[in-house]
Amino acid sequence: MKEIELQSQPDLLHDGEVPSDVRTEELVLNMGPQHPSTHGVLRVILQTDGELVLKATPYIGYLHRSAEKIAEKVTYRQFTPYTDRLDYLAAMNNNLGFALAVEKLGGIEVPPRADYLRVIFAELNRIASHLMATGSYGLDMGAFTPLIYCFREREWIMDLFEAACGARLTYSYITIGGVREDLPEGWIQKCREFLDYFEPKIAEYNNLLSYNHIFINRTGNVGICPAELAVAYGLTGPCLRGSGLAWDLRKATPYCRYNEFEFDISVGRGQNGTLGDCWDRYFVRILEMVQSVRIVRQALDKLTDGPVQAKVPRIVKLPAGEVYYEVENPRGQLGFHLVSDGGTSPYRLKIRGPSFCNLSVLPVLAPNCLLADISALLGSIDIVMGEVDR
Amino acid sequence: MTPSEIIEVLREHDAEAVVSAVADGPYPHVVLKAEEIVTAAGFLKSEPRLRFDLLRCISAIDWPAKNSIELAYDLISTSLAHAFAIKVVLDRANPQVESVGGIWPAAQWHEREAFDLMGVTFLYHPDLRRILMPEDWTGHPLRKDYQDVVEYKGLKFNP
Amino acid sequence: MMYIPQRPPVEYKGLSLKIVRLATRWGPTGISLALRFAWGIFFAAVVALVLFVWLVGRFINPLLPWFIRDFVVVVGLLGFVCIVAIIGIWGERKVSGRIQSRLGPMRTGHWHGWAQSLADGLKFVQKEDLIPRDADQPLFRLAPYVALVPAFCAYLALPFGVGWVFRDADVSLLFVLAMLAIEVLGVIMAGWASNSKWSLYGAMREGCQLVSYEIPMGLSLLAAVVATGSVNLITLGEAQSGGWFAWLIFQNPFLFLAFFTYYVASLASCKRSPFDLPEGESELVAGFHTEYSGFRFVMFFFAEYVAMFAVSALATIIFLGGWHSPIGGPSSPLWFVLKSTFLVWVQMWIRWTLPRIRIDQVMHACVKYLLPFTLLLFLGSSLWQLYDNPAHPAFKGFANLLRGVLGVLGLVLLGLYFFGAGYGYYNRNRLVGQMARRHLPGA
Amino acid sequence: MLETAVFFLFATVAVTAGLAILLSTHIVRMAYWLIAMLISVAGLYFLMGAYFLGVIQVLVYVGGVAVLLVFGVMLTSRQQAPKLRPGPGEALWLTIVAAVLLAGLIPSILRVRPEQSALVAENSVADIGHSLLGEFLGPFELASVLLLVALLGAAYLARPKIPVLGAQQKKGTTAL
Repeated sequence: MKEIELQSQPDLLHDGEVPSDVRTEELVLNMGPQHPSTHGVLRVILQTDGELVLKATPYIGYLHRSAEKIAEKVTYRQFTPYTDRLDYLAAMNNNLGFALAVEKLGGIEVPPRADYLRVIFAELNRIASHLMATGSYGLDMGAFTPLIYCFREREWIMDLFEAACGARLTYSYITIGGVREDLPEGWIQKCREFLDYFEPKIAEYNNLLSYNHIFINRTGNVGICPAELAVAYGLTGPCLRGSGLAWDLRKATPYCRYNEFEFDISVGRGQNGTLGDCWDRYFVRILEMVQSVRIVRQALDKLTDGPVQAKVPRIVKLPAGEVYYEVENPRGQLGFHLVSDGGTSPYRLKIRGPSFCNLSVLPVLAPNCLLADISALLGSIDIVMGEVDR
Repeated sequence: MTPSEIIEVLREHDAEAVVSAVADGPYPHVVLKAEEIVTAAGFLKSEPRLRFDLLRCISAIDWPAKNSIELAYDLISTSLAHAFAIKVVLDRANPQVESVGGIWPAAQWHEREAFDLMGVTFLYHPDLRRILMPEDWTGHPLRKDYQDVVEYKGLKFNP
Repeated sequence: MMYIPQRPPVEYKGLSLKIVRLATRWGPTGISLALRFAWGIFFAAVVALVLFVWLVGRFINPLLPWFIRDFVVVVGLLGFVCIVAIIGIWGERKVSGRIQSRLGPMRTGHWHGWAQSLADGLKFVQKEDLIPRDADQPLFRLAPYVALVPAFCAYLALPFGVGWVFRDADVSLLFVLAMLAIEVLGVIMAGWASNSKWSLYGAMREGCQLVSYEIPMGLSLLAAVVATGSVNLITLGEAQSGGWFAWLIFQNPFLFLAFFTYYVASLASCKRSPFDLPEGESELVAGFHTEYSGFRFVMFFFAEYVAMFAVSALATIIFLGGWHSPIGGPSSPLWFVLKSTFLVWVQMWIRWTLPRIRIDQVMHACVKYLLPFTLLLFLGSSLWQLYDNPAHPAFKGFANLLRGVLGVLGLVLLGLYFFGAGYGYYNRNRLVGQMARRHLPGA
Repeated sequence: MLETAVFFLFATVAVTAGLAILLSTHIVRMAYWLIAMLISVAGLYFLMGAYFLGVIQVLVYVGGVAVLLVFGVMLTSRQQAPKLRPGPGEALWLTIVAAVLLAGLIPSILRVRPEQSALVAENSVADIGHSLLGEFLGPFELASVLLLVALLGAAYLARPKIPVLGAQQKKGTTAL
């Protein structure tokens, strides 16, 4: 890659044109931990030459809450609320990942209704999370209005979640063995209303932001991440699919009866620049919202009657052993490496946050970007620091 | 490929390196010799039947009872859609292993995390620093015998 | 228990103790009283100002020595400028709210939160005046004034109508441009004196952006100057009496385009979106005013809105017929204010719609597109003047036809705007969606 | 009376600012003193009725040249801001050059008779335009050629010094 070559040969950047008696200096810029476009408490040290970024080094850990250490001290059920706080914009998906990991190790069967409910809530949360990503990406680019539009729609999903589980951000709704409660009366009707309302709104975002000329010029051809690079750095989710690789765990290793649903893997096509640029990563999220709406519609149709909880004791005891389970989160693959010694709490729980791995590609993509491109890049990778630092 | 087939391929490649193998259950994996990890990793990535190109996670597990630290590398192949895991067992007193960052660059941050929280040293790692904890932190918090810090730079914590 | 380092308490003595006591005793009451009667106070002030200016202009004017007269008019202008900024800031918030299907400020002052910027001003005055320890103190203090005062000075030569001008200078157009150009210095000074890298970046961007865009801005205006042969704003305005089709923008195709190039360049010179790079809040935290707080920050804010109105007023005078009515009625400063306000509104509309351009694109847009284009416009306008005279009767007919076409085009554009706005207003339930509407606060 | 007062105000500011440029060692401050001087000289022009000259002084020197000057100066390192102090040899040379310039200026100042200042015409902009494109067309064109040369030189100096920019950047910058 050209960027890496350039970085390793810094003297290429300043050829002999600068007279020897002129002393030039690079400006070291401390971006974050309090910066509007680092999406939380990320700190990036930028080495810049004017507006040109030569090197970017991320420093993380400002939001480290030792979730993995806590997991060793609490029971399995007690850990579910902690998973909410990993990627707090996609708490349902986190709950789902943890529940599936525990169920896999414990061999717990989940009733079909619970499975469909899990899919519905996971996909609705994916829409909410992508709305947030889309809106805040607009904000990173200096367009304020898309954010408010996205929040307007996200508010509806929050209301639906609140009706189902009483919480608006940290749900703990998907628990070990199923979901916590059945749907309230009339919820399905409300959900269908929302989907009918929401689908045309996507066109509105596209008109306002995605196909805006300035936006395309800001994001197209910026931060190009080829598929090989993306795979090598462990990028998953929209970042990987934005590079053109059709890789989705919901298709590759289906869980929660995802194999019963009809949907397409959204990939970037590079139609507004080069394959794998920021615009592609951004647009994959828009396309995924459409697919999520499709999945939710099908799941609502398939929803059968029956229990929503398998018979799981209040204090779960898992057999000794270990498991690694991954689910497709809005930001990529969320993995739980769960080791049990036969007790009531995990012996070791390693959490693979997708944002953590996605962020690791930043030092590779950042060199030779302009300063403004760094926020374009960070926004298109769409990190949540709660998950990076855990 | 099924896990047992993958294990077969690995044994075919280098039977010496495979210490033990688990083909069924929720977590099929092989335990490799720690010295062989880099060659094995290169084989896993380049072998056309395996093609494990996506390193998902590196988990370090502390076993004071066995006096060892296990490293689990969870892999998946984006082209063949099969998953597998390899493990190495390290000495708890002096955990050292070669870095696989040259094969999967994704490993670099995971290895930094294992270094930070579990105290595993990765040889030939380009940038082995603490990642989540402050640079001047003492101890490795995820070890089972870790003592909570009571004071850090004038900040006193609840015991 | 967490250890929290304690600040040594501030000790007040003597007069400062008395002031602090008085402020803590009467401050909240005073503020709440002021807010309660702010409606009355504000409108009384506006009415008094208008009456004052009218009285001075009509009766007292000839009786007073000139410097007292000038003083009075300057005070009136200052009042006008403050009202422009206050209403502008409130309007911006309302406009952004409406564009984003919110309501904007609704509480302060009861009627659509009209007193919001007054309340904000009160808040800012009370805020702590922070100056970074390593800042260049004198320059840091001076910068807000350098930004605000020239923007105000531009109004000294800005005519609101025939006779409605502080100084009818021969070179008033150039004077206004010069004053708007000085404003940059304040911003650069602020950015440098703050001793913050983000501020420095903001100042750098401001410097190269404004110096570059001054040229296309001036060139587009020169195209109009060529058409009238004067750089006196009153002459320029008076050249356009006689309704819609007499406006300079419809005089020839080059001027029609020059209006738009001027408008784009003026957006850049006011640091308005999509050229708001010096502030660029998602890239540079807050750009050149990152380190400013309290009243110093307000001065930058004021300067922005004052300059916004000034460039819009310039566009109105030069291209849009100034104080002349579009339908041929009596001309009045009200028309001037109305048209300028419309242009300010368009600036806001653009800001809440478009993303921000990157710095290299800003420079490219200026140097590679706007600059040659405005040069061509200038040349074209000059050539047009060469042929558009009685010596070329054939061209005259063609020119008149083109004028008519351009005028109709302008009418169509305006009609489309009003049609779109009306359509949006009457279908707002359907467009936003009944469900989203129920979510609007206050619904 | 008032005019005299204003004249002395502007003159004092101009002279003070000029001295401050000489005596200050802080390069950014010097630039701002220069701006203060330019503005007060513009004020003097206004006072004399040379509105066009005053406005152009502000527009070009303050709004353009000085901004670029400050822009360049402010990018120098803050900690090691160059302390500008001429050495004794330099001072001598500079004094001689300044003295020669002054000697050239004084006679021409003395030659100006008060009634000549009344020559400032009623419609100064049009007059200046006519004389620039009529009587002084030659020097005017010569000056523009000089400016063109300066422009080309600046473009040569400022041509890209980065031979291999990442391909992405090259594509990105052609946009818009």
